[in-house]
Amino acid sequence: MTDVRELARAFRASVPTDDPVEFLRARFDAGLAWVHYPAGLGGLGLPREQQAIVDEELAGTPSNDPRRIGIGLGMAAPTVLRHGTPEQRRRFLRPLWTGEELWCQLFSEPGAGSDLAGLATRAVRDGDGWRVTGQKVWTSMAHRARWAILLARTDPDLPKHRGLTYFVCDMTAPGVDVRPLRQLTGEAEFNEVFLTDVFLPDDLRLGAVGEGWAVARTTLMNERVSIGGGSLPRGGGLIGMLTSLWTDRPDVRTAAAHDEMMRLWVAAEAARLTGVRARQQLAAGDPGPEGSAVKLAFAELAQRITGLELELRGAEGLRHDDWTMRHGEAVDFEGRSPTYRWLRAKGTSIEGGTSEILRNIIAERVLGLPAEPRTDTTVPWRELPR
Amino acid sequence: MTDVRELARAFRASVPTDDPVEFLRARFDAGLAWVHYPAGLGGLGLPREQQAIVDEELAGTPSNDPRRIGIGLGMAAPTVLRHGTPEQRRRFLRPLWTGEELWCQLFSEPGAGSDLAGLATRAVRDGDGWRVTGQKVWTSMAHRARWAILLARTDPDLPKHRGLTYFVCDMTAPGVDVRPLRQLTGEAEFNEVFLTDVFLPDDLRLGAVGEGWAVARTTLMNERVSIGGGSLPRGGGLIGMLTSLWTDRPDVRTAAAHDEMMRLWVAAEAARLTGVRARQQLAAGDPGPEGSAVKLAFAELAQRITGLELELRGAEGLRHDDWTMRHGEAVDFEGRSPTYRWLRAKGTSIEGGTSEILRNIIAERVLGLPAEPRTDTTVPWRELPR
Amino acid sequence: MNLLYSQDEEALRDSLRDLLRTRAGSPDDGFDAEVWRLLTVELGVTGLVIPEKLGGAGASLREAALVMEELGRFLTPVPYLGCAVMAVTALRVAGDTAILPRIADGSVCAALAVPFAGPAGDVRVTDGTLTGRLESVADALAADVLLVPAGGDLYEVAADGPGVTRTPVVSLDVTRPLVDVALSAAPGRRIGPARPALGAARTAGAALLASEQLGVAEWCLDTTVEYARTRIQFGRPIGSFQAIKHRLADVWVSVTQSRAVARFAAGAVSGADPDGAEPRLAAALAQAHCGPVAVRAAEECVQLHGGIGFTWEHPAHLYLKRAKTTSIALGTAAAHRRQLAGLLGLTPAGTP
Amino acid sequence: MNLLYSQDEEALRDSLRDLLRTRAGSPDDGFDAEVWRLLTVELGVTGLVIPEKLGGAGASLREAALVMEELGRFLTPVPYLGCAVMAVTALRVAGDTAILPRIADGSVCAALAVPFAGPAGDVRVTDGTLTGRLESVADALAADVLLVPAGGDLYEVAADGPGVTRTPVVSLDVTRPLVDVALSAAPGRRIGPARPALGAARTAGAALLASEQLGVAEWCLDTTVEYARTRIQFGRPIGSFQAIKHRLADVWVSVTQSRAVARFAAGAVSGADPDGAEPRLAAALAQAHCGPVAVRAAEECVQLHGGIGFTWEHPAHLYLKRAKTTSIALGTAAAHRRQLAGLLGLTPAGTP
Repeated sequence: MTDVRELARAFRASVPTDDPVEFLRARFDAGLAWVHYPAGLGGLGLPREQQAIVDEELAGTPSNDPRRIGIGLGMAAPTVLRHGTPEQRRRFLRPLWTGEELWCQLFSEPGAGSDLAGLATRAVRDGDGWRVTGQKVWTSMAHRARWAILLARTDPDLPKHRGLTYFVCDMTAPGVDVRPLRQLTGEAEFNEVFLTDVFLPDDLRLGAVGEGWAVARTTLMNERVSIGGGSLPRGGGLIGMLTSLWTDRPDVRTAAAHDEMMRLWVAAEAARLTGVRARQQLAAGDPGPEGSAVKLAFAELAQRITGLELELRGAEGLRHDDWTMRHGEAVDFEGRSPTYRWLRAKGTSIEGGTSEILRNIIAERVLGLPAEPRTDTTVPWRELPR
Repeated sequence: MTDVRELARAFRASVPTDDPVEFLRARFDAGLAWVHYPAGLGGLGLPREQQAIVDEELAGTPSNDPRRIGIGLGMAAPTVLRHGTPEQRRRFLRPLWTGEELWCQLFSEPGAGSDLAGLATRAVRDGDGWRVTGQKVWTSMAHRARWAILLARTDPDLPKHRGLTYFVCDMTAPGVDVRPLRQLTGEAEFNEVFLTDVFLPDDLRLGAVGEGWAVARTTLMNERVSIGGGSLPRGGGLIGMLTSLWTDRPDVRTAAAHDEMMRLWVAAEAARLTGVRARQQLAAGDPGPEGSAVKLAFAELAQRITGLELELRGAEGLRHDDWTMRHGEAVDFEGRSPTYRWLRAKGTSIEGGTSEILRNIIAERVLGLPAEPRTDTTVPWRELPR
Repeated sequence: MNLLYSQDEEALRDSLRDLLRTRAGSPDDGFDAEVWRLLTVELGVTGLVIPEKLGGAGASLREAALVMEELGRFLTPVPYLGCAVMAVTALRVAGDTAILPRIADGSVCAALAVPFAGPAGDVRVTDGTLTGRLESVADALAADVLLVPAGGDLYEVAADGPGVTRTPVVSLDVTRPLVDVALSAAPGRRIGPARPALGAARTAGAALLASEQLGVAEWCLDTTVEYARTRIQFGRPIGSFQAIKHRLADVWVSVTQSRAVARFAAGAVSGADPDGAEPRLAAALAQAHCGPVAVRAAEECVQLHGGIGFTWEHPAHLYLKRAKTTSIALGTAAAHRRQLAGLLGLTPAGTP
Repeated sequence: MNLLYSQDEEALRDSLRDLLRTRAGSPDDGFDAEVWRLLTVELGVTGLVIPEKLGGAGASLREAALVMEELGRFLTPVPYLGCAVMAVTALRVAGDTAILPRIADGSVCAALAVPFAGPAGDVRVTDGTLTGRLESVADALAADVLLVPAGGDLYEVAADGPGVTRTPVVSLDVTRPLVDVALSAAPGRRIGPARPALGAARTAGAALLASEQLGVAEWCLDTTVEYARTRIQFGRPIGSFQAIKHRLADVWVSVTQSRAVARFAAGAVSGADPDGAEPRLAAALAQAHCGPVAVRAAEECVQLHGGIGFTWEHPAHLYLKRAKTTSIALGTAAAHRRQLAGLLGLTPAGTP
């Protein structure tokens, strides 16, 4: 069996770290990017948990900002790996991992949020490629992305799940128009993307025509695993900001708020331990549905904690830091004002699958409760009410 | 216009009060039982709110125990009045109101709770009457009742709402078997009623054959108006028991419980004022859907208040007063132990329409949200899954 | 107490809606001068609480509560709470006869110069001039007259007079902008003792803010219900899904309760003594209940609109920010529960 | 800390389920002597926490927690918590070598003679005999030996010896009957100092009670899900209605959290010092979280069963009563939150 620690040490000893991109390319080529990927594609075909050893050995060397390459890493890469042609894998995975080419996601539409499979963006055959027209939304990083994963409807006469095809969209192609979408926080973390007659050659299709939904499931499964996957120390994160306020500011303390804060501390610690246990299960090769529990709980906690913080601050809670429109690129719960935190937390129960959809998934897939009667999965998409 | 105050005074002056039943009969005959009922049937055809004047004038004279005649008063009487033949009205209303004949309700079945229209008790034509067989449940007062309002299926080949017929059931008829149903409180407030080939002459049918559901809606509408209709002073009822405990027992007080108690006080007072406002609307001739809000809120409050009381009492909350099986005839939130109150309160969100059904009703009838897709209302009852 | 709306109130509501509906939608600059003019001069609603002999309508805070409800529903950016409710109440209690007629005829807009949340500021009196700083004052940007408590008395200060600086701050609720007021030897005219005037103004303000919160909650509920009726996902309106139904039913229950509570509070402060024990109890109850209900209704509005509810473009966030700031401004729900406990003699733990 | 179940624990769980499943259903008399015999003698689970040199299995409170979970799931009426967890922990800390071997071999059942909720009782020591009264003691009815704290020490008292009266009380939870214990000059044998023994026993008890609460909550969730899958109303299973689904999903989330928290608490008290700061924090966290979760799961079980859940006949009420009493017994969730705050240095209001 490969001793990855040895490999990583040898790699570190042999490769100069002067140029970050050169270093990352070399690391990819050495199979130390994601060791559970196949050899030749940045990995060594090893168990996923061995990555931690590599990361430990290469600590301090050039690395990617996971917030910049997050969508590529968490969603595009596993999909390209599983459904891409050998050529597509070779073309996309290396610059994706090194961060030379950023990715975004073109899934949601104004009319297809929770009901993603109902989307209306059309892709029509045109010679040896496709013409794509439609409107996508909730696209972070679209203004910086080189590529996008794109789900489009290729046959409106089939039932909705069966008429979809999955593409890689060239974000530099003519007809791609990215506009910032301002949120209630005042900034634009996301974009709207308007696609007008965008030409995509057929070699940018990922998976077979009409198989888009199956391909998308790979993407979404990986999205859910990655959300809520971070580990915090006890009392860290938002609850830590609240307890710090309590500790530092005797003037905000009240008897009623004390118990409320402790309720939140207990809830936060219970959610944290659930995440710890979920990761232990994953490491033991037995991934369970606990990730959904973690995401649901995090959203509720984030909202309650930040709401209580505003109440404790009283008059301070009436003032915001800044409404200037800017292009935020990542959620910043720590660097901004308490009002920003409170506002931004409202998004945690919407983005990446609403809490309502997560509860449906838990009820049907985990608890095995029967599905509701559905009328939208058997008729042609064209005939559905919209 | 009739001056009811004058009438009531004159009546009081003229009628001896020695025999309570004689007095009540005389009051009925004078039209002072329920003034909004027609003349000759205990009323004078006056607006409902004038009853308060009569009650005021006749305070201290013999009266009925509303808990004993409640089902007759709240459910049977309005139904008999609206759907009964002149003969049925004459036969039933007077002894119902005087309390000489008690009533119960044979609606719910083990297989038909929230979905009352799905009930399975069969009534089959037999000469000039009907043979009824089935099992009813959640029947309070059945062991004392002379009559019951009964909903039975007369045509299983019609869709479920259309194959029902409404009867008055003679509780002394052969084949009626009443058995106490023990609740989690240890007592049996309710009964199961087994009907085996019970013969009911056709003049006990209320409304046309197959019109049972329409008749039952009159009954249920009146049930909902009467539930939660009582008026309490500020800080009265269950919240008053909690605040009295707080006041009398400094040892149970904690900082956290103080805020929790005050939350409940606020919720109770808000619910109480909502009831007050609902009654004002009713008196102004503009009955709204607020009664549902009152019942929903009361159930939740009753459960939270009694739950907190047990926590405050600590060790005392581990001990019950009595598990002896007995035939309780009315809810007694005040006379029993805190544990009884807590247990009994669990029924408030189930009886008289579950909180879930109430929320459906509010969502669809008050807010106008669209109904869920249904499959059970168009096919013959016989073919429904059960 | 009658908790219904009178016919006169319903008529007033209709007039207000006709006016406000057409103006809704551009609250970003925090003050709609034209609507304010129409409200004050045409409809005369700033004078509702002012006695007839001082040029007002001689109505009561009950009618003003109805105005608050509609202003909350449309989120109209006008200083009604600060001027027509709180300043007017303070002036009435202080025995003013000079400013009230000018408020009644719409020629003056007054604001109580106290922080919108937290304790009153600290202003010193020196030789008849006022010096001090007041943070996060509401409704003061459009005011001509500031009513400043200082040294136990209430003073009239010209808002654009010498020694007065108003600095707009970045408010969480952009539809009700706050300013910091700095006074530096600003000339002031003494009106009367501050404490009873301030107490009554705060009680009336808290009681009537509940009606605004009711209006906010009603808008949120109505808007969400309408969206749920028409937004199609999975081939059917999302409002036909039972989980959505039940949550909206719960919001409806609490909004229905808020209506009863807000009406009760408005009635309670409309009596002879607007700062007696019963009005104070009613105001505390109203803020303890109606504030959280508005926040919850606004949160459900954002959540059930999904992504669109999280955008700047959709007005839901304006209601969310209004709901949250009002639930803090004149005291949090927790603070009002504490106050209620005191009024009811339900002593906290540890006290005998 | 590893929060998963080990393979040995899974194997133990299988054995327990085989045994307990067949005996479930007749808890009314509060003690199932035959199951207790099988648990102690056949499976030896009362000796799990007892060192091998004293005849036990030399396992830890982690494994005992698993037993608690299964006993909670089946609501088996046996005094495992009082004897195998709390009495054994107290005896270990007090340095006992006489009673533990007899608990390990199943010949003795011991109970800690302290009220199941509230402060320890007040027992006087006079000439080596004990006199006093202890109300609402759990697991003492089946005990041969009572461990009585008195005058700073822990004493062994024969449960059916002279001067000992045990009076059954009407318990809210009939599956865990309580007794009042009256001691009147009852002879006692000193074992060791009371305080550390009691402290460790309470911490271990609170930590492991969370596993029982987990088992109770799991039964309630499983039973409700099964009912919702099969109960037909309106022509379809009630579990296909979204409002029911979402509530059960929420229960599942909190039960999933309880599992992580209960495992953490069991691990934390299994170390060298069962009453150190970390075990006490873990136990307080566990009771603050798992108690309310079990109550909520049981309440939803009753509610979603509708009428049948409100009957004496259906077992749901037994779980409801168990959940509520355990959420009070070794301290309410609120009391544990207070304790947590102390351990975390998050001082309440008013303290500097």
